[in-house]
Amino acid sequence: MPSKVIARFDVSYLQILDENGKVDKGLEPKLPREKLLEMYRVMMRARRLDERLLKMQRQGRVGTLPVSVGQEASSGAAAMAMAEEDWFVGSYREVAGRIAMGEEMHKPMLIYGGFEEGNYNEDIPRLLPLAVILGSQIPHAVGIAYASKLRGEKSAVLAFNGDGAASEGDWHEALNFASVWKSPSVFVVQNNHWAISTPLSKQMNSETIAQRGIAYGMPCLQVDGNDALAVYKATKEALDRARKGEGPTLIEALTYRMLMHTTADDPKKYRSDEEAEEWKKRDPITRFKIYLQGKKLWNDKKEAELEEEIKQEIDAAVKYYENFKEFKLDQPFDHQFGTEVASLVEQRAEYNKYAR
Amino acid sequence: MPSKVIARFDVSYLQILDENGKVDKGLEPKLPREKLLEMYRVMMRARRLDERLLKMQRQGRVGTLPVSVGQEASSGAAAMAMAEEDWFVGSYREVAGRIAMGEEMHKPMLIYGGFEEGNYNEDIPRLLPLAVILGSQIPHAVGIAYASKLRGEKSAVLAFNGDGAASEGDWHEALNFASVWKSPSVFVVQNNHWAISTPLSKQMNSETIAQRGIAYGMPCLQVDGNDALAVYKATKEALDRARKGEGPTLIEALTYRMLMHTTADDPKKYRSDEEAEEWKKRDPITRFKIYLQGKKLWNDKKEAELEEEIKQEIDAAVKYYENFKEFKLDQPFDHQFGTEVASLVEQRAEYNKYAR
Amino acid sequence: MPKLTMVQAINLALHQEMEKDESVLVMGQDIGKNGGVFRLTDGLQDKFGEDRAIDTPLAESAIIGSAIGMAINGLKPVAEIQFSGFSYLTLGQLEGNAARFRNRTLGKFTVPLVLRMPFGGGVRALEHHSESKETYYAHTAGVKTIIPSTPQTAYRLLLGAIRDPDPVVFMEPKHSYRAFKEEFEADGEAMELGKARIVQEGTDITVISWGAMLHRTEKVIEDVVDKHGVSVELIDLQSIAPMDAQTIADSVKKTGRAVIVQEAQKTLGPASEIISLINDNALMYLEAPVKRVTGYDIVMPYFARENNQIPSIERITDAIEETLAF
Amino acid sequence: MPKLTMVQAINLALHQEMEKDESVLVMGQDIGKNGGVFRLTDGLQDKFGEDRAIDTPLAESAIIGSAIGMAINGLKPVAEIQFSGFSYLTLGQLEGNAARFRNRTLGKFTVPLVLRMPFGGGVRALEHHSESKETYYAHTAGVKTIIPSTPQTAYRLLLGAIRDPDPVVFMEPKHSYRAFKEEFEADGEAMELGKARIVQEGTDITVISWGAMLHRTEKVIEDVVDKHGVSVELIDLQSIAPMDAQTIADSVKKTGRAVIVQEAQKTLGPASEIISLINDNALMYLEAPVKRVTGYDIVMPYFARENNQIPSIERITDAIEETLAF
Ligand SMILES: Cc1ncc(C[n+]2csc(CCOP(=O)(O)OP(=O)(O)O)c2C)c(N)n1
Ligand SMILES: Cc1ncc(C[n+]2csc(CCOP(=O)(O)OP(=O)(O)O)c2C)c(N)n1
Ligand SMILES: [Mg+2]
Ligand SMILES: [Mg+2]
Repeated sequence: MPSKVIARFDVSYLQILDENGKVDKGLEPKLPREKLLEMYRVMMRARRLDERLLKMQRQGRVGTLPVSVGQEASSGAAAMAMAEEDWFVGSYREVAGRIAMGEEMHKPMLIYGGFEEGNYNEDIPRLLPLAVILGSQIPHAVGIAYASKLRGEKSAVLAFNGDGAASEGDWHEALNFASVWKSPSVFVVQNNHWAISTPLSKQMNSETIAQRGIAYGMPCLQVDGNDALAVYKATKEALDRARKGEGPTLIEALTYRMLMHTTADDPKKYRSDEEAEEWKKRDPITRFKIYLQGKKLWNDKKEAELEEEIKQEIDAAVKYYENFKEFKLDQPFDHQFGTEVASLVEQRAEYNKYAR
Repeated sequence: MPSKVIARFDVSYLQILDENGKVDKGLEPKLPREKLLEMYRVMMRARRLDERLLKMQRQGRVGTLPVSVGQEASSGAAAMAMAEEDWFVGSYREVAGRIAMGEEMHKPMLIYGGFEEGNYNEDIPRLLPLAVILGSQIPHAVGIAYASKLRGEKSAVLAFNGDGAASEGDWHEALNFASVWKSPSVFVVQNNHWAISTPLSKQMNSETIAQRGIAYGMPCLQVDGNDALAVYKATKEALDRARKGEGPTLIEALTYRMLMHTTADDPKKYRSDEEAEEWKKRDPITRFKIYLQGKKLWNDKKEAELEEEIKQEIDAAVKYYENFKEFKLDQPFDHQFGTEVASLVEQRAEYNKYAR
Repeated sequence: MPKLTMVQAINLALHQEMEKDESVLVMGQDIGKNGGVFRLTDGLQDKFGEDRAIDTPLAESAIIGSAIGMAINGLKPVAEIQFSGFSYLTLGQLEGNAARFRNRTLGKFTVPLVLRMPFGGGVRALEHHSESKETYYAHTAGVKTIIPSTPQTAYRLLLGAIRDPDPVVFMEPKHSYRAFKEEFEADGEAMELGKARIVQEGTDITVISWGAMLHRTEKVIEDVVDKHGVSVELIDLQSIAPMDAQTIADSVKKTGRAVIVQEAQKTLGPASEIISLINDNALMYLEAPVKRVTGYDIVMPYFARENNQIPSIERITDAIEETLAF
Repeated sequence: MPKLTMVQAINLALHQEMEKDESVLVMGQDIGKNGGVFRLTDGLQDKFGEDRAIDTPLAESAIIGSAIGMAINGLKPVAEIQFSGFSYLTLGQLEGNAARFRNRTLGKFTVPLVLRMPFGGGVRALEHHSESKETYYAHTAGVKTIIPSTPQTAYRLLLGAIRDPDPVVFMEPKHSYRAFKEEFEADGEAMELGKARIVQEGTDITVISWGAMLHRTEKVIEDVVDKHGVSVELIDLQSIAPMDAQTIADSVKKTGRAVIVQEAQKTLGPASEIISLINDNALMYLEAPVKRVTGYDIVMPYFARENNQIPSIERITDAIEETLAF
């Protein structure tokens, strides 16, 4: 149908560190050595924590849980691009991002052990708890950003969701609100190619998720989500723009869910081992280690020291968790409402009569 | 941020008949004379029906209602592009589209008079009733199309919504489903620039609504919605492609709500008279009349005859409506379920005891 | 103080509270320039600007979803859903997040928001504009559900809702919006949430209602009292959840008879819980079964038949008389 | 016939009905290759293809919304919501459209669909995976709400639901999915919707429950019967809406005492309606207040404390004994 073109759009892709750890010097962000080392440390701590959580689940010491193995760069490096005053609004597959925020390792153990006590960090005021209802956290991010902006604070919100969650109505509604409100927010979609057993091809019929930004007139791009430098750089620039009042950004981070969806899931039912093997070559941690080694910032001795440090940290967390026995049984009644409700006073008494 | 472009998109605009009724010969669809006359007739019948409905409402003979004045081309010409076996899934501002489908004029009177009896047409099997929950009809369209496709029928669905409804989660979810399912469906967004008092600028922050199709990898374009030929041509091509198995299309029809949102609304509270005046110049009916006159298909005599014919048709509808007194009071119980439910048998008896 | 309608009373409460507390804002579809389709928010955008009287895009779930975020980050949003018939789109966020953040985070993140919405029939409106579904909200732990019946109580209860530290669903009986005016104290005093209000004391029968039905019931009671010389205790429930079990039980213990008048459908409407509370706390005082006058278990009919779905003067009268005569 | 679990029984019903009726299809998240997260739909995609066992994108409202369209256009979709905790996202479509199309169009467009979802606690799951919110659906006129308790009744009720000409919400107590196996008749016979099932007849007290709680209650009853030598009538409610008032009233008229055990929160849970129906139809036969053992009016706790929210053996026992002793 011949007619005139009235608008043109394009979507870019950013990769700085390729699969072999080779860096594009032109794009390389100039980061201080400590920041680079910290980035590696965050990713390693997340990886080892996930591995331990998996083991604990297999031993029946915690319940069903998801792990983030393979996605350490896409949430971890993104969180490292945040400023002190920014908010983190995650879903549930951002172990590295939460660790970068300072979350203690016993917190996820508590959550997956069935305790609400894992959901908050007294000293991390702007880290929201896990969001399980897919996509439902995205409007929260927009509202948080709105409030900061209204008060004239220079604070942005970094929000995460998966490729599957981007199909939810809430996601659409929220991105539109963010755009209309010129909300200081950055949306990172961790496209790990799977939503439980559902591959991208059944989730959507478009080349990228990034191009959804076009729908909202929102700057958007795709990054190699297993490339910590690209994730960092894209997120940093977007957060800076958000804080300057230039509005939101949509970042699609291409990554891969290397293991099962949750411990209740068996990927063998629906995907090939080869696909997962293929992605192992693109491991974000290996790649980053090669980069550090190339810069003479890393060696085997440091690696061994780090492993030992992490082991001790995790051991301590496990110990904390295992000692978490004296929990308050009627806690649900403490925090049901901020005011006293007569019927709940009565019900608490009955609860306590039977609780154990 | 330098990086490589991985995808490019553009959005086109189609206009065939300009605001002065001048036709672009290169784009002009070759339609038989009867079809052109019928198109005019449909738009005129819709316009006059709306005017009468408004009057009836002011006289208290029907309740609150919306009219479609100014949007006769964007739904009417679109519906005229349908094949016999296609489905029509509308919202509530498609008076012309419904008339094109063959809906009798007393039907809307019944609806706005408070009778469910206005919601169906025994002889129009694929015309869905009004949808009031904004955007909620769009997933229905996708499901209807799925069922037809599953049975191997060559049938497409034409669905409508407004610019405001495109902000709803259901709209996003449905368009994504349609794209993934390669659903034989065509989505026409009647962008009339207002959602009650909310202007486009507060509804979205993007140049077009059409570009939302990019988000779903769905062909999309913008048409002059007050140009019946452009609407017809774009819809026809999209429906043909849908029936051929080539998937869905998103069409944004640029138009204008010339009057109030509903009879309960006062546009003076939120928009300028000048804006509305400006749009009067782009009236879809005037423009089409000039086109017909230029083709020697229309003259004052025919116009007078048509007006008289329409008047009689509307008078008959009003008469039907005014005589609709003997309605069945307990109708709600007839069609609550398709099976007998004991509690409702009891409740119907009580209802009938008090009903009047 | 001049007499005010409920619309004016609510509007005044919003004006005063936004003036008093910078963290309060209003948001919703057409609530700004247009002042809301029922004009509840008239004048607020003029006075407090577009940023504190926000015309949102057309998406209910994101209205409450973003309000949750605002509330977490220090604001007290009062969000309007244009008609309660569209509020079911908010239940995912309301049940899943608004109601849970406090408990989920042991009080670290809280959600002090109000979700306002007009509900109920009797105004010749379109489909979906006349529902009474307070049960959805009242059955949602972590949320309070309030229905005012008069200008004065609407004013005080709304202040209470805004100042409450948790999410409150505030359902406004639109049939009472402009039905009458009332002498009025605009003293900024809030009413405690969770309490029923004894409209009139009595000893022979307890009648419980709320919202617009309360007024219809009041009329019936006048006639019944005239005709039978009985003493009727009339209770305005006001708080659908939490429900004021004490006031209900005390009254029924005194009267031994009760009638409940609700516009909502019968099955699992608030009357079911009231009857259950009477069963729990006052069964042995009952001299007759509790009667409920409710909507039938049918979809709300279009307005030509709507009046037959809403409890009528006749049905209420019969229920009271039958219960008295039992 | 070998013994089957509820999961196998439901799977079998789906297999048989899809075989028998071409217009039946299943759809939902991960229901195809993966066979559903609980494997309820295992093997259906292999047998009937991707077009009749549809792995949908991740969007609950569009799942039911598109299923409504399919149903209008001649199909009988059986849609799965992965956990009932995500089903509130469907209420807009369910209340606004599925429940209304028949009435709205005087029977011209109808919506024969089934919305299946696992619900309830007791399986150490994450937040939002353990809810019991059958009230939302039961309070929605135009929808039937069914909860099976055994493999055999799950099989027959699901067949009944699929063959029903209207929307049915089919809530599966996942705690009972694999808890036990049962000798089984797979004869393609459907069970009528809307009827409660008398599990065991008795004369001293009526106990009413449904879903997973029924089994816990059965255990208590064995002990109580042993200990007190009483005769207990146990009713499996099965149909939350419409509710079988007749069976409930008949039983209570006989026994004069009743206990209801429900996992859902107290306020406006199904027990409230049961008590109200007893009030309406059998109040004068009651020798004691009806007792309800329910979840408290709190958000479902994470699993470490979840067992205290779900009615326990002790609570049920006490309720029955107290009611007997009243
Ligand atoms: C609203 C909602 N629907 C369904 C689920 C069940 N569910 C949990 S995770 C998941 C897949 C999520 O996929 P994606 O968004 O890609 O995130 P990923 O797990 O890959 O990180 C599903 C369907 C849920 N948690 N919330
Ligand atoms: C889900 C929902 N929310 C709110 C409303 C109330 N409402 C009715 S029409 C309307 C504006 C619709 O604007 P648009 O989609 O642009 O259609 P138009 O009226 O311009 O044709 C609103 C907010 C509704 N009907 N449904
Ligand atoms: Mg994923
Ligand atoms: Mg519009």
